[in-house]
This record gives sequence, C-alpha cells and structure tokens, in this order.
Amino acid sequence: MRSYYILKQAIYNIWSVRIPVAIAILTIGISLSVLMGVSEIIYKVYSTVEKVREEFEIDLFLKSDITSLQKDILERKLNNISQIKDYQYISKEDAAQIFYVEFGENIFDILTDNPLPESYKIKLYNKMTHVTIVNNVVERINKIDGIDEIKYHNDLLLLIEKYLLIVMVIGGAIVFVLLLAMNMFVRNTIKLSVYSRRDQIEILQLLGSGKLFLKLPFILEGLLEGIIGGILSGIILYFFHEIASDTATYLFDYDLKETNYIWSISIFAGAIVGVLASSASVNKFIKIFSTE
Amino acid sequence: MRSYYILKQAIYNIWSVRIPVAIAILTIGISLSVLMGVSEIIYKVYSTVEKVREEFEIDLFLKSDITSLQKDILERKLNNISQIKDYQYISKEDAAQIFYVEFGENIFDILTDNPLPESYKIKLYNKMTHVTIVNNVVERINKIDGIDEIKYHNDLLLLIEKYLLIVMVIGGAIVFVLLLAMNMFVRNTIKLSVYSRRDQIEILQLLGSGKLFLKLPFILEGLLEGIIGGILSGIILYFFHEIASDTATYLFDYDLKETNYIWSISIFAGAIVGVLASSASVNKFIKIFSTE
Amino acid sequence: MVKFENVSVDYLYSEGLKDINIEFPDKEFSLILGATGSGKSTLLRLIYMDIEPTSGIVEVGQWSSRKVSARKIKKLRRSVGVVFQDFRLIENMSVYENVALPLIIEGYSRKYIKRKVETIIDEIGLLDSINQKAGTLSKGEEQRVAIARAIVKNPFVLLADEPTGNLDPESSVTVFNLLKKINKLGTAVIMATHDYLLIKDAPYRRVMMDCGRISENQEIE
Amino acid sequence: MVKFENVSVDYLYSEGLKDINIEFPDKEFSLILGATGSGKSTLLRLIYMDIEPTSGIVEVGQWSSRKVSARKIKKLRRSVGVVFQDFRLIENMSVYENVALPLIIEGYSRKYIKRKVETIIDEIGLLDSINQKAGTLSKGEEQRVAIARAIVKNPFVLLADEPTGNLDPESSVTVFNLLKKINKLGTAVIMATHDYLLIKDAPYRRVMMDCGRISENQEIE
Ligand SMILES: Nc1ncnc2c1ncn2[C@@H]1O[C@H](COP(=O)(O)OP(=O)(O)OP(=O)(O)O)[C@@H](O)[C@H]1O
Ligand SMILES: Nc1ncnc2c1ncn2[C@@H]1O[C@H](COP(=O)(O)OP(=O)(O)OP(=O)(O)O)[C@@H](O)[C@H]1O
Ligand SMILES: [Mg+2]
Ligand SMILES: [Mg+2]
Repeated sequence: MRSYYILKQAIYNIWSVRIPVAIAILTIGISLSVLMGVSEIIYKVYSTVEKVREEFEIDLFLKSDITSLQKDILERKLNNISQIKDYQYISKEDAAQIFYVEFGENIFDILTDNPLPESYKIKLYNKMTHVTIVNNVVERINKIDGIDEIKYHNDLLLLIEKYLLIVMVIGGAIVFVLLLAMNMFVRNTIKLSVYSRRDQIEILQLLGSGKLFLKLPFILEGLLEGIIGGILSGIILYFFHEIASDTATYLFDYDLKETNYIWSISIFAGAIVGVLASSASVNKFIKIFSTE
Repeated sequence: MRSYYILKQAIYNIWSVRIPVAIAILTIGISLSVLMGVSEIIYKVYSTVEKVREEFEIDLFLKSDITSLQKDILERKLNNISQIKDYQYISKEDAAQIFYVEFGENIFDILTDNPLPESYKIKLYNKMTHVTIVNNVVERINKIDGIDEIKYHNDLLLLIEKYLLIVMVIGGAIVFVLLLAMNMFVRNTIKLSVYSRRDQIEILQLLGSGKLFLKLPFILEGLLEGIIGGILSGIILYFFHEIASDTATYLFDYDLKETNYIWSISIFAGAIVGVLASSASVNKFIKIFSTE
Repeated sequence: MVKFENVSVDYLYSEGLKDINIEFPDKEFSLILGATGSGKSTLLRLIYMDIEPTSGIVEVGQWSSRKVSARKIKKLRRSVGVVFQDFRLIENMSVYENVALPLIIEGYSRKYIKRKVETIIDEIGLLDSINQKAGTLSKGEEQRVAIARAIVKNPFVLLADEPTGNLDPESSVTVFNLLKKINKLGTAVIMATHDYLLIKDAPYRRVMMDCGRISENQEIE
Repeated sequence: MVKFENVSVDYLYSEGLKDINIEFPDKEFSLILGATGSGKSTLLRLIYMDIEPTSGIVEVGQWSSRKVSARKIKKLRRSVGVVFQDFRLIENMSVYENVALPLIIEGYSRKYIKRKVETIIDEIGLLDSINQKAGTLSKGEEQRVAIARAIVKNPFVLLADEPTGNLDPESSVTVFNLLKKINKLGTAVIMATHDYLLIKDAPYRRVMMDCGRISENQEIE
C-alpha cells in the first residue's frame, strides 16, 4: 500500500500543483537543451580544430641531385625523430600523378621533362602539431643533407593556437559556468516547488511518517519531472539539429544527424538531475520540532 | 499610509519568506552574470576580429621603371575604386626606413644600392574586407600599368570568414538562447516565489484590495530582488574581470578594466527584470472568484 | 439589502444550495443555523461574491451577481465585513497589520488607522498581543483578530461565519455583544452559528438551513 | 502515561506554560478547560512533541522529551492520535486518503486499510463525501475527517484539541460519544474544549488552565 500511495501521490502531486511542476519541467528542459546544445557546438568546433591538426603535414622537397644513399640516411634520420608518426615517399612520377589529379593537366603535355622534385610527406603525431614543436622538428630536419625546401602551413597552426584554441578554452569555460548555473536553476526551481508544499511535509511528519516515506513521493515526482524535462530538451535539440544541420555540414563538414542520440542522454540526465534535486530539497524542510 | 504599507510589506516579505527570495536573488544574479559575461566574451572576440580586419592592407609594389605619369594615372585609378578607403605612397627611402625599424639594420650597410621598390599601402573600408570583394579589388588593381606585385593576406581573411566569423555567429546564437533561457528562469523563479504566497493575494482580494495595491508590494519586492541580484552579478563580473584580466590583455590586447562599468548595467538590468517578472507573476494569481 | 432570488449552487459531491429565496433587510440581525454541511458558508460566500451562483441572482445593496466586474466586486467587498470561518489572516503579519488592512486598502491616514485599530483591538482584548504575528496566535485569539478586521471599517453588512467556534463561553458573549452593538449602530449582521446556548434569547431572525435549502425563516419582533 | 514535570514554555509575547506538573494516567479521559490563550494547545503540542519544553520534562509512555531523536519522535507520533485544532488535513487529498494516511505510513495492507477507513468514515457520517478533496469540505466536515484520521490507527493516547468547535450540537454529541467509546476500548483521551454544555455531565477529570498555569485539577470518580 505504501508504494501504491507513493506512486499515486507523485502523479497526483504533479497534477494538483501544476504551476510549480510545469515550471520545474520547463526549467529542466531548457537547462538541458542549452547546456547540451552549447556543449555540442563547442565539441564540433573542437573536433574541427582537431581535424585541421590531423591534416597538418610537412612537405620535404629533395634536391634533384640527391643520391639513394643520402635518401637512406634521410629516412633513418626521420625514423629517429619521435614526433614523426609517419612519412611517405613521393617519387617524381607520383608527384606528376598528384599534379594531374589536382590540376587536371598532364605535366608532360606542357613540358617534356618532369620538373617536379621527389618529396616526402611527413605526418606528426596529433599531439605534436604545435607551433613550437613543429618549428623544432623542422629545424632538426633542416640539418639533414639533400633537402631543397621544407613547406608547411605553420601560419595555420599559429592561428589555431592563437585564436581557435582560445575560443575553445573560453567555450569550455562557458560550458562549465552554464553547468553550474543550470544546476543551480534546476535545484532552486525544485526547491521552490517543494517549498510551496511544505505544509504537506509538516503534516506527514506530525503523523509520524519516516524520512523515506516523506521523500519518496517528491523524489518520484523529481524523476518524472526530470524525464519529461529531458524529453522536452530532446525535442528542442532535435529541432536545433534539423535547423542547424545544413549549416553544420557546410561549416564543419559534420553530419549533425550522427549525434541525434543526444536526446537519449538528455532524458537520462534529466532523470538524474530531477531525483537529486528533489531529494535534497525535501531534506531542507524536514525538521523535528515545528519551532526549529 | 498605503505607500508606507507597501514599502514595509515589500521589505518584510523579503525577510519573512527568505527561501524563495534568496532563490530569486541568486537566480537573477547568476543569470545576469552568465549572460553579461558570455556577451562580453563574444563582444571581445568580435572586436578582435574587427581589429584584424581593420589592419588588413594590400601592398602594391611598383615596377622599378615606373614613370611619374604612370603613378598619377595609377593614383587616379585607385581613387576611382570605391572600396578603397585610403592609400599611402611609400617611396624607396620610406621603405628603407621601415626596413630599418623592422629589422634593425640599415639596408645601405649591406648594399650600396637600395633594392627596395616603391609601393602603395592600400586600406579598404572595414565592411569591404571580405575575401570575394578583396579578390575583386585586386583584380581591378592588377589591370593598372606599372605594378610589379600585389601582396595581401587573403588567407587570414579566409580564416576569419570560415572560422572566426562562424564562431561569432554561434556566439551570438548562444547569447540569444541564453537570453531567452535566463529570462525564463528569472520569471519562473519569481512566479514560484509569488505562488508560495498566493494565499496572501487571495486574502487581500477578499478584503477588496485593488489590483495595483495587490501588485505593488510584489513589484517593489521584485525591484529590490533585482537590484540585489544585479549587485551580486556585478560582484561576480568584477571578479571575473580581475581573474581574466591578464589573459584578456594577452589574447585580445584589450584592457578588461575598461568595461568595469558593466556592473552598473547589471544592477539596472536586474531591477528591470525583477519588476517586470514580479508584476507579470502576480497577475497570474489575480482572479475574481475563488472558484475560477 | 441582501436578496437571493432562486439561487442554486452546484458542487461536485454535495448539495451546495438549492433554489434559495430570501431577503436580509438593512440593519437587521439574522442568524443562520443548520447542521454542518447544510450550506451556511456557501450562502455567505455568495454575498461577498467569493463564488458565483450556478443559477439565480444575488443582490447586495447596489451590486448584483448578474453584472460583475473586478471593479464592482472590489467596491462590494470594501463595504461588506466578513469574519471568515477559517479566519484568513495573513500569518506573517502582526495582529495590528491584519486588522489595519481594510483601512489601508481604502487609503485612510496613518493616524486615523492607528487610533481606530488600537481601539478595536482593545475591545476584543488583544492589546497585549498587538505586535504578535498572526501565525503564532492561539485559535481563539485568531478568531478575535478576524472579527476585529471585519468590523474595523464600519461595513454596511457584516457577515460572521461561526465567529465564536473557537471561543470559550465568556469570550463568546463578549464577541456577541460586540456584534449586537455594531448592529445597533446600523450595520446589518448575518451570522452563521452552532452556538445555540449563546443565541438562545436573542430577539433576532433565525434562518434554518438543511441540506442546501432554507427549512425555516422565522422572524422575531 | 503522560507526565509533565516542572514544564515551562516561553513565548515571545505571551505566557506559554509556567511550571506545569501533572500526570495523565493510561486509559483515563481528561478534559482540559480554560479561556482562549490559556495554554491548552501548547500543553497538547508538548505531548506529541511538536514543540520542546523550554525547561522541565515531558514523558509520554516510553518516550521522554529529554532524549529525543527523529526516530523516537516518529515512533511516538505513530502511537499518539491527534485531532489538531486547525485540522491539518492535506487539502489536495481526498477524505479517504487523509484518513488512510496514518495506516499507510505504518505500512498496513491495502485491504485492511480500505475496510478500516471506510468503517470509520461511515461512523463520522461522511461516506457520501469519501472522494471529495479535503480542501473543499465545510469546516464541520473537515473537523470530522480530522477526528477520523486521529482514531483510525487505535492510538494509545488520543489528543483532541477542541474537536467540536465547528460542529452543531448534534454532531458534537456523536463525536463525543465516539471518543467515549474509544476511551472505553482502552485509549487515554485528553481533550481540550470550550463546550461546557457538551461535557456537563461527563464523569471525567477536568483540568482548568489559566494563563499558562493549571488552576485546578479536579478528578471525578
Ligand atoms: N468548493 C467546494 N467544492 C465541492 N463541495 C463543496 C465546496 N464547498 C463546499 N462544498 C460542500 O457543500 C456543502 C455545504 O458546504 P458549506 O461550507 O456551505 O457548509 P456549512 O453549512 O458552512 O457547514 P459548516 O457548519 O461545517 O461550516 C458541504 O457538504 C461541502 O462539502
Ligand atoms: N509559536 C508561538 N509563538 C508565540 N506565541 C505563541 C505561540 N504559540 C502560542 N503562543 C501564545 O501562547 C498562548 C497560549 O497559546 P495556546 O495555543 O496554547 O492557547 P489555547 O489555550 O490553545 O487557546 P485557544 O483556546 O484559543 O486555542 C497564546 O497567548 C498564544 O498567543
Ligand atoms: Mg461553514
Ligand atoms: Mg488552542
């Protein structure tokens, strides 16, 4: 009977005190969607930056008179540089091929001789694509014999490091502050919702009800509110995805639909937040003597 | 006596129902500081981008054999390009001077002859610093006789346009969503706070009190809560400025202290929000018959 | 004058009121009697227009339940004094403030209010508790504050819903005498009560209610 | 057994209780009389430990106000039935649910609760309103629900604070008879009342209170 009462009471509470409950649900819903929406945007920016980093490469153009011994030494030396993840040898013929793919023109149609030099495409480990490390690596490579020219887009890295990374840090800070703020809003709203029913809590205590019995209807109420709020937020996020989808694909080359599962996280998070907040709120109004 | 009652009641309300009032103040305070903090960050990023734009320039290096007639024609043609705000002629001597300032070496110490070409530094109107417009302008300049080389950092503009501007748009969207969300949180909190005193509103109505008399204590309460919340937010923003000041100077070359007046905006905004929200909330609980 | 014409009130589970026809003339003292749940409070609530009749018309002085507006109801309630059965004091206000409320609402001067309120609180014997919060009073004290608040503004009709339910016999007599005095000064009083002992010899009209109907309307000269 | 030893309660503006010494033996019916504000409710609130004594000791059965804990107070309140002077029903619950609450709290089976609650609601004459929300009841009906809730769990002490204040004489007698019956079954009853007519011939102990003191403690065989 107790459990029946508790369930019924939770559902009934929700209906009979529509205003605070509706407000709690709205607060949870909006909080979650703001939080998850902003997090997602920040995450997308972050992964774009990472992708730019991943594509970072250093091109080594070799002198035309390089010997195969020199090439061996060069490769051995490249192997010794720990920041280098991978390198790829591009012969004169490969280069012509790439030229053809990129420019649609056969280099031999223009010149009889292939003027493109042999080269190496070097990829660094992701974590190593920072301006100073790259400069350091380039310096070491520069000392190797047989290299004509080193080309790399350090300015892009510089930009990432000076601006985009900062934006990331700021974004992270925003998410963090939002997390704190939203958490506070949800807790406060539920606390107020419980506050408006402190009479009921007092009466139950006067009738000798235990702490758990007192709290469970509210906890269950919090759970339901959290789940409904989570669904609300899921719906908001879904529409946000629909609207922003094309833009996202264009900007970040990212299919937003991939993260549509975010709505399920949202419901889960709502449920947890609802339960924790309501449980803590009821505690505030439990006291032994009414004069306390 | 009425006004005395109203003032007293507002202050008294605040004290006797500490919990909802404290929550309302906290909500206003946090909302305002999140909102203004995020807006400020976004604004700083925006002004940085604008600064980068402002510094954008196109360098025209002239052929060494250019005649002064050709230069006249060139200048006249530059005057005709409406996107150009300003240009500056840099003689061979000026160039040497700039070289000296930038590299600390007198060019004549190395060479007897000055190899630096004459040039023009062209500034576009701020609104015109977009990749396509710039390309268009450069194309037109290119057709002018006597120009050896045109140098400009279109890649930086490209980056701004592809990423930073996007970040700005996203940032704007975040601020907008936050504005809506925070507004809702504040309104809801105050509505709940009024809700927990709906008995009082009902009693006053039964005693024949007019609408204004009913609302004024709550409006005044909202005003006080808003002001206190605004002060709270002002304090938070102040510390945020203190903490972030060095970083901001480094990143954006921006003295955050300059915008310390933000705390006064914050109090003002708090007051307005508090009054509007409480006034609207009381309306919800005003009804003629208790059975409505 | 308060006049009910074919008034009915429907409630979900119970009788409410059924086809009530009655007049309470100005300046008269009327007693409403009847078992619990017979509709006494419902009748009174119709007079200060806390509820609407489901059918029929209630007329109170110049106001009619047929043409109501927020402004009219406000005026009506300002000229009717009500001792609510559940008192309806504002718990976190002092006795003084609760009693002063109707006068504050009407915008009297501070000095006038002070004099008036203190006199009346003295009359109901709560001068010692004048600054006590209404929420901490004993029930009997609350009831007396509710009575003070109802009569402080010299209403033209005074509705008293069981005004002595929480009072000891002695205080009950005091309160009843107070109501009689007010009636003598020209205010119509309509009082719902169970206290037959108290009103035994009172020369007032008795309206008996039974299951939402008026079973007897007995005028006494 | 309920025992007060040198108990005082201080309030901000008023007497509260001063140096109370009294014992209420098991199974006895005691009446507490006194003017409004004399401390009757305060005395009863001490017994169900809604307030702490400022000094002195209150002992209720195996529980003492000297050693309280949330758990002990919970147990105590489960074995004491209280008719609060202001009823304290949960407004948005039905009559049935309000009465069933003490049994639900103790974890009885649904079937037992249903039988028990329906019997008792019948006894107080509210079977017609069993599903009505407590917030819409008339005061007299509310009071009867409060009484039903207090006696439904067969408490070992029953505290009734002015349980007939909102009832007509007939219902008052019914309720009083109910309390008498419960007392006969072995429950100690302590009832604060103003209704001298109702208790006139009752052969019970009368405790007279005056300004926070016991002015008379008159046992009747
Ligand atoms: N808002 C409501 N909704 C449903 N039923 C109601 C409502 N108000 C009153 N009732 C019912 O109408 C009937 C008459 O109520 P009313 O309060 O007028 O009785 P009363 O004569 O004042 O009784 P008492 O002496 O107990 O105060 C009661 O049975 C009550 O349950
Ligand atoms: N929480 C409180 N704070 C301050 N004073 C209080 C408080 N509770 C009661 N009092 C005062 O203590 C005195 C005794 O109150 P109590 O409620 O015990 O009286 P009572 O005998 O039950 O009166 P009644 O017959 O009116 O119910 C009253 O004067 C009351 O104002
Ligand atoms: Mg009534
Ligand atoms: Mg009492």
